[in-house]
Amino acid sequence: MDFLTSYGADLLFYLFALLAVVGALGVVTLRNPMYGALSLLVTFLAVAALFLLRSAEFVGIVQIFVYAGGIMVLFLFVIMLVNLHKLPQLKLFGGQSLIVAVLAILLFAFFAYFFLQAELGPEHVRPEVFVTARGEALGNSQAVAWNLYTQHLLPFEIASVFLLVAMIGAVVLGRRQ
Amino acid sequence: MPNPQEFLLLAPEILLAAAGMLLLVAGAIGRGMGTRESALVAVVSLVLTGAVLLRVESVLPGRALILGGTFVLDGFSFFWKLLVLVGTALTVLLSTRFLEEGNYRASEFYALLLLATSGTLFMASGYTLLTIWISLETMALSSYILAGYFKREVRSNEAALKYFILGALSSGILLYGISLLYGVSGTVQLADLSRTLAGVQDNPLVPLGWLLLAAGLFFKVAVVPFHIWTPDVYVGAPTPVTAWLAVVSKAASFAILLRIFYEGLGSLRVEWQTVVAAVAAATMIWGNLAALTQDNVKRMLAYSSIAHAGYVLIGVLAISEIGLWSVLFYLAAYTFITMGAFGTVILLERREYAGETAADYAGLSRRAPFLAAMMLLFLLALTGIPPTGGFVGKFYLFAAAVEAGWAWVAVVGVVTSALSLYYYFRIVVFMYLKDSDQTTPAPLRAPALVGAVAFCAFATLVLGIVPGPVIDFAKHSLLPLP
Amino acid sequence: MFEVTTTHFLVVSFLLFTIGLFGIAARKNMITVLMSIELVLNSVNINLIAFSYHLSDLTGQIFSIFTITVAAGEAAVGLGILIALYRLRETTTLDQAAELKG
Amino acid sequence: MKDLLWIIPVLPFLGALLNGFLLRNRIGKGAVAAIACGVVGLAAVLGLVAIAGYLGSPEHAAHQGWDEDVYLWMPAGPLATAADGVKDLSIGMGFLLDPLSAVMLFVVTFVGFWIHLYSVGYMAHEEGFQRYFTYLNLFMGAMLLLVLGNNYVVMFVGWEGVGLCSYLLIGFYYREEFPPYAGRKAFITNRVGDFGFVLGLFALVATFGSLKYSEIFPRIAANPALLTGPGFLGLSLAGFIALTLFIGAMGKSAQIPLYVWLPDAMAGPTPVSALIHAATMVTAGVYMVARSNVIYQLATNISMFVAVIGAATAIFAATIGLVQNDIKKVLAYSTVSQLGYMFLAAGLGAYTAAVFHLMTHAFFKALLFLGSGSVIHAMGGEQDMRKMGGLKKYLPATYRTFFIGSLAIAGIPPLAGFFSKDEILHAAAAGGHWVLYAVGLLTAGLTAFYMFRAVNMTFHGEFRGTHEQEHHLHESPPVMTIPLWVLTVGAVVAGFVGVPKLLSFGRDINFFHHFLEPVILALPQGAEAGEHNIGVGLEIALVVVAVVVAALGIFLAFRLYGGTRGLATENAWETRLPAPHRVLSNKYYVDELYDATVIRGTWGLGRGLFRFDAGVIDGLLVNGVGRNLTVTVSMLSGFFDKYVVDGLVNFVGWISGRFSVLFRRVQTGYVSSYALVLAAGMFALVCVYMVLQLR
Amino acid sequence: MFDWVHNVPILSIVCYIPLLGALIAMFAFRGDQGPAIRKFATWVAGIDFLVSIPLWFAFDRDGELFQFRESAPWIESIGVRYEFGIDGIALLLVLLTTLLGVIAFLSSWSAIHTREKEYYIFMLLLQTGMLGVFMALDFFLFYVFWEVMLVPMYFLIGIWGGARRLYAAIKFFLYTLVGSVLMLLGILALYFFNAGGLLGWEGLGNPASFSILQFHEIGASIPRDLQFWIFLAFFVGFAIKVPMFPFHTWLPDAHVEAPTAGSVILAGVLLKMGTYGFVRFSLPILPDATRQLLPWMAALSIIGIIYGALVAMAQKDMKKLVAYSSVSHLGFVMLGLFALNGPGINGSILQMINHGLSTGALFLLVGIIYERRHTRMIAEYGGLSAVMPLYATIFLIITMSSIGLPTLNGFVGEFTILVGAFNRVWWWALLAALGIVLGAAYMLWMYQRVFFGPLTNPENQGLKDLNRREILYLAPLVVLCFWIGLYPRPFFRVLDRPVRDIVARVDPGAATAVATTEPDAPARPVGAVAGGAGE
Repeated sequence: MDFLTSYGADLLFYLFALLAVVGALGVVTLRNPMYGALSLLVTFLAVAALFLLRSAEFVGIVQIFVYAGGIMVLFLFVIMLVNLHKLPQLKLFGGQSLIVAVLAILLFAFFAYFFLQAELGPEHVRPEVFVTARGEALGNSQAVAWNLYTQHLLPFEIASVFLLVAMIGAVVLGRRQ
Repeated sequence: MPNPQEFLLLAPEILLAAAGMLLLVAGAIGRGMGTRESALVAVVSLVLTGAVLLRVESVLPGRALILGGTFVLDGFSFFWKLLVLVGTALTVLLSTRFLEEGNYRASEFYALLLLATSGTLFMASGYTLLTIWISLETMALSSYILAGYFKREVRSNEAALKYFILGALSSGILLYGISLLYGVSGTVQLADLSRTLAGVQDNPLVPLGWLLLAAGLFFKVAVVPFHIWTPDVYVGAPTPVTAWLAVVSKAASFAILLRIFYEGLGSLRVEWQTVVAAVAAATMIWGNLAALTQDNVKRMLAYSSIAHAGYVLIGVLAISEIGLWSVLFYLAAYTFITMGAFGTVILLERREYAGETAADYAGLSRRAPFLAAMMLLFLLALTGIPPTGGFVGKFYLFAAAVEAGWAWVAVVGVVTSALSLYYYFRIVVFMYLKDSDQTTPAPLRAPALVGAVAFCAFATLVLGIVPGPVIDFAKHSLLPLP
Repeated sequence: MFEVTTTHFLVVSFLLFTIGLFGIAARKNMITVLMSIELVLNSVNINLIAFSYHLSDLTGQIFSIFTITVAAGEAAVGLGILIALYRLRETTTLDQAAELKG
Repeated sequence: MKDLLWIIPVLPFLGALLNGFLLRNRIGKGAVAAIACGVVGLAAVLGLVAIAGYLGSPEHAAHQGWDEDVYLWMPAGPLATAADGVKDLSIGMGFLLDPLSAVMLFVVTFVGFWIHLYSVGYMAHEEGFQRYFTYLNLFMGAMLLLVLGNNYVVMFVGWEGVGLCSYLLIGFYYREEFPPYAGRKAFITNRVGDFGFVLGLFALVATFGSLKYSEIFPRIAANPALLTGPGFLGLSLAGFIALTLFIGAMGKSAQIPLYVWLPDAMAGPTPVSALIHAATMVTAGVYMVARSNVIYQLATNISMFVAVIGAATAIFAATIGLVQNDIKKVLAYSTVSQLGYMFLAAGLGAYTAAVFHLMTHAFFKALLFLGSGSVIHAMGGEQDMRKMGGLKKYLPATYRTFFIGSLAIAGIPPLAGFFSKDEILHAAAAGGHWVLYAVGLLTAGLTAFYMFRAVNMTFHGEFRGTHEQEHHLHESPPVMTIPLWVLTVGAVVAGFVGVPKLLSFGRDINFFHHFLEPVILALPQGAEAGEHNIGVGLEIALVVVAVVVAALGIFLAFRLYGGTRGLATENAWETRLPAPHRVLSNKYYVDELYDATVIRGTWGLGRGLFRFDAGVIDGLLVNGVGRNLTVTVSMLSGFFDKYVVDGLVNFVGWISGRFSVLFRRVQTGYVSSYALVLAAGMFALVCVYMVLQLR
Repeated sequence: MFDWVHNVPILSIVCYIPLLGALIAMFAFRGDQGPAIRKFATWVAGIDFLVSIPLWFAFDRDGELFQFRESAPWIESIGVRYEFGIDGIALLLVLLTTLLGVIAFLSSWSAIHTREKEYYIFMLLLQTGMLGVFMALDFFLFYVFWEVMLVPMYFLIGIWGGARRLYAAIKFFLYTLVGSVLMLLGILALYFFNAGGLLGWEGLGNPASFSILQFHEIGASIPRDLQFWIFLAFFVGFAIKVPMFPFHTWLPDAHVEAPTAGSVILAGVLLKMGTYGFVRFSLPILPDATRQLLPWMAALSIIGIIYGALVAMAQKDMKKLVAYSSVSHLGFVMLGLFALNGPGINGSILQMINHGLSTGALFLLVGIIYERRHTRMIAEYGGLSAVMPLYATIFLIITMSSIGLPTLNGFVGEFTILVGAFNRVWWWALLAALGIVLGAAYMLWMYQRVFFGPLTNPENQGLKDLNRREILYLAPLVVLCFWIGLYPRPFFRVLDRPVRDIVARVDPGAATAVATTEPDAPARPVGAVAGGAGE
């Protein structure tokens, strides 16, 4: 119990991290994209949980909504659309996948080594930042909103252009003529 | 707390984006707009943007950070924006006849083109990694779509697909680098970034961060080994789009590359110099050698554009005034040269590779002497032979390298550029030294297109003979070296 | 040791990153590839969030929102391309689309 | 007249210009002949006038020459010289008339004129009449430049000019195969000589920064130390210069080993042989040595070398002359032998003797050649003496003149040959060089023998030719016989200008000797042992011996070839003494030797190469040593070009091509492999960099 | 009478008249108007020649080194200026260029029948390029002209050349381009050393400039090692152009494949650019490096002399033979230059002119016979003297001039060169003189086989002798050969001052006019005197 109270958050982290990784592995290993999509969903949710652990409530929710809600549905639609009846005889991995795997492992080892090398100093010294908007503690959403619309208004505008482009693109490419 | 009026200074970008949407809407209602009309609208809006841009520049000369330090107005961005606008305008002129040939809807095409261009405008002025990245994504996304715009053509679709997957991956890499840099510096604003990074000692995240960032940027400017996508995409995409990618997209990417390297990573320059040097050398060698045995002109030009990115990196490498403005000048010259070259390709090419092989240029000097002459000029410029802008540009790049003590890179540069003569002149051989047969296509009848090519030729020549003004302009629009 | 620090997050995120990389480079089915791309972007988000927590700085969170946006947009376009590909070739396997080379 | 010297050499050039360009194919033979002979005659007259004027001039009294620079020719800028530091090298185009060049001038113009005249008759029926006289005038001009030039470069101009003309004239009958080849052989052999000659000039320039006689010789005479310093090739400077100059002379004057061209040169028209290859050009070498006497006096060892070469050549050629059946070949070898005589004299320091013999030889040898020409003319081109005989009654004038000429060359007193030859022998004896003396004496005897062998075989006995030849036999026209007579007179009287003390009964009337004295600059310490006296008795004995030997030669000739015995003896030779006869008639197998060495030399070098190249193969067979070797080498180097230099370049090209293909192979077209490349690239970037940082 | 020359930008006029002509021809004529363009172009060249004549008279022999100066800012930002000006050396070369230009055009009338418009346009452009090279006093400008001129030459070889023209053209272009780009680096090094320094070499801090005269001034103050590298860079560029052994292999191909006029220009002028580069840049700007590398340069030159002669000897194709003889002759020129003394340099510059005249004439003559018989194989001919006496005569004169017969131009050049060489290191002259002997051998061999012997080949019996036009363009060359041979003084007069200047820069020891030893002292060993750079 004691352990739980003191290490509860950490345990949760390990749990969700595990889930996320397992889900990811599922994505890249499962033959049927349908199952792949579902395990991707798992990853998304786990990641969202990780966000919550790092006091990013708003982003976590957005993650769930946008990904689990939007993107996932999109994927599923497409998977329905393209009939995958001849999946079984499709080749799963390319001939080079072994090389890729080795490379990926090396890469991971390499980076992990340096991550462990790096000392990042004290963490989380001013938690209040995440909930403070206009000087008063209102909550994470407000804080994010305030910061977004003051500090990063321009990127926000540009993002709108980006989304417009995406929309046009989807239409132009998806439309059959 | 940014002042809303500052948004007025975004007039050019907004105008362009608005024009894009206008085209979209106009194309949607009724039976839409014809190619000519949309092209007209596009060109007009580009010209207007240019005008507004000049106005803004005159209102706010010098250097100004606005909108909470996310956006910078200075000579540097001004130069790039002008270049980008000119390039896009030329692309529009290049594309009209082409779209008619393939009969694809023009309005969305131009809408996307304009939106992408507005993205490049934002890139040129973005001053936080966030701004830069999102606008970069805007440009990238639209170029994926443009590359795949001829979706009934297998090549076009394949190009889009490759470009998209690899582009997304690269932007992931770039983003990862940004995240690491953010982690160590706690900021995404270039000036602060440079300042804080100067303070950080031996934290491995820093090199990891900027290396990944660099990798992402290298992908955009297509240098070895991140050039891998270029040949296929350039060949597959509709040629006007190829031209746009090779010129405008590349130019904008170089803009942010310079911006980030000089301002964001200014304090790390000794570190990144070596990397850039190696990459530059590798690129020059790889690009030229690979082009050596190409038979498809488009593909050859693709490789040559890779090689030229390598040459430009020489200028990036030399931390000096001359290095910087030589980059600007070179890309200016390169814009016209490449546009002209691709314009000629467009004039000759037909469906399914027809008119794209060197053999299709046989006897061009007889069938269309002036077109051949202009192509000759472009090829000379690409090789770097006076009196063309290409020569002057290369001259200054090598000068910069020699001055900054990167003589070995310069040697690689001169030798490879001498080598490049071989494959550029394969086309000349066909144009002038061989006779045509019946199958060789006659050039399109397209006044606008020919006009654009002629203009490019003229500009190439002028830049070679009186480079003075442009050089001075480039000098005045240098970003402050930290 | 069990004490979870930012480093842990970094490691996890990079694990996801490499897995995504593997998926992109190794899988032949374009749908899977698209999903792997999503993985990569997610890994970046983890980083950002972890760092923003570490530095008590909101920028990371903001950035991650933009990342999600971009992810969405790219997914849309990517799937569009996928559909176009399918229309042309009746398949979603990438090996089919290897006409341009050399 | 002093400042008009330049007119003399220019006149013949003028004639050449008229005949060769301005009036080519526009005028008849008469006019051509008139122009050609006119200019030469005029030159001769002017020459005499000039000489007369000079003899009367104060310069002559002051033992100097008429030395006149016409214009500055090559002002070639600053040069660091050994003698007086940095000075501007300036070479003038100028002329000098002093006793030596006066003699040469007289000989050249006089003999030249009469030979021109003779040619008018001789060439009357040849085609290319105008071309012939163009060349001939050209030659006269060059020869006059050679003898009148006031510095070595002008001399060299003439030197090369006469070479060119002999090339052209030997190859005059260019329609046939042999003459052009002989011409080229002559020219290139001469080039080899000139190669030495110019080196000598360079050494002089490097020392004095000038090549003008009047600037060099007096200074050397005043201060021999200038040239006694170390030179090159282990010789003293003087030695080097003397040697190189003499190499030039070897080529020009056909001395061993460069004499091979002269016999072949007989392929040209006979008057040409008379003018160029007997009277004038071939003596240029002698003139040059005499001109450079100061240097040779300093280089005693080289002088001795010259003498030895001269003697060797003399005897060598004489022996070959014994068995020649071609009348012109006989004369050719006799010329070589006589030239050897002159060099013998020059080498012994008896420069006056050398020049004296040069002059007399010019007369009688020209005479003999013209006579043989007249014979050939009559015989319709036949040159083989075995087919002649008994021409006495058909060609009386030719016979007489030829006979006198033979006496002259044999050295029978009081003809010209006697005096000059005697002086040379005397010089040898006086110098105490008895071996050389003996050689000279023997040569004299042989000379007498083969000359009268020729006389007998040609003119005595009965005619051995074909019938229509006999039918056509006729004495030559006056235009040819008159020159013969004139030269005969010369051959008879020329000797009296140089009567030695001995024979002038004490009175010193050796006009020639005194005339040339000023040219032979005496050195302060008298480096050259000049004419130290030997006893009068001995002197007389030597003279007598010489005459006796000559007479003996003549006697033997009559004994063996007199009357109708000519051919019989000839065949007897071959049957009885086959070995020596073969050796001699094959000219000691020298040409064969050259070829043999060549074949063997080239065999190893690249027999395989020749197979490709018919051109080269015939080049091989028809050309001399130098060419064969060089052709081989050149073939080799051609291959070097093709396969090494270019090969390297092409290899580079090939390599880049390979790489190109390699790089393109990376572009598989599979997007996943591209992704792999990206990942790998990123990994490489990071990896390499970090590793570099960590170390 | 010629004062007006000083009041007009005469050099620019001379330089750009052909360019103007090219533009006019490009736009004013149709492709099928062969004869018209022919005449027009020839007129342009003729006018250019006439305009260039006054230079000779207006040039002040005792005036300043470079005359007819034109100077205008071009690219201020890096100190590039538009600078024209000529000294005696350039004067001669310019005149040679304009003269050969006219002759080349005349000779093309009968040689070129396809695509005449392009042909004459390229020829005119080439003319402008070459003139610019000789006139430029700004290194940047020089380089521009240097490379511009490659392009038309490429086409002249590539379009109107012989069977292997494509190969020859690209080979020519690639070789020269590689050379010139390396030279470019050398230029840059000079530029930065003059201004701010580079690669750790402390600069002089002068205002940035590409002025050649400026570089001449700073020549002495360049550190030895830097000089060495710059010299190498220049060397590659110039040596390929000359061409020196072993960079010469492009020459025979280019020559054999090029049309007659092309060969004339190539041999007459283009090759001189290499030697001109050496004499104008390498020697005065890099004296230390020059002296340091002297033996190597001499060795290459001598190898070139003998090697060229030997290879020429093996040729069966007249044109190829002449081409290799060029290698040999240019070897003489280089040897003379690197004798670093008055006669040497004077001689080699004069020899440049001579080679231009006589080799140009040789190519013309070969071209004439080629037009008549369409073969250049020596074996095909023989006995031509009978049918073409005048041709034979002129050929003989030119042959003699090319093998250096006195009273003809070749002799004056070779003699002075050898004098200079002998003075530097005596056996240089020894070896080089061998080249003369060989020269006589192969030229006469060719002459004999072409003109002498029986007239066997029936095809040769109907050959026509020279026609009026051919005489017209051969005559000036022959006259000049004799002029230079007999009275070269005016040429030496023009060269005197610049050559003294160069000698003074590169080898002061050989230029000081004071006697180093009192007259008539015992002689020092000659042959290695003057600067002692010989060993």
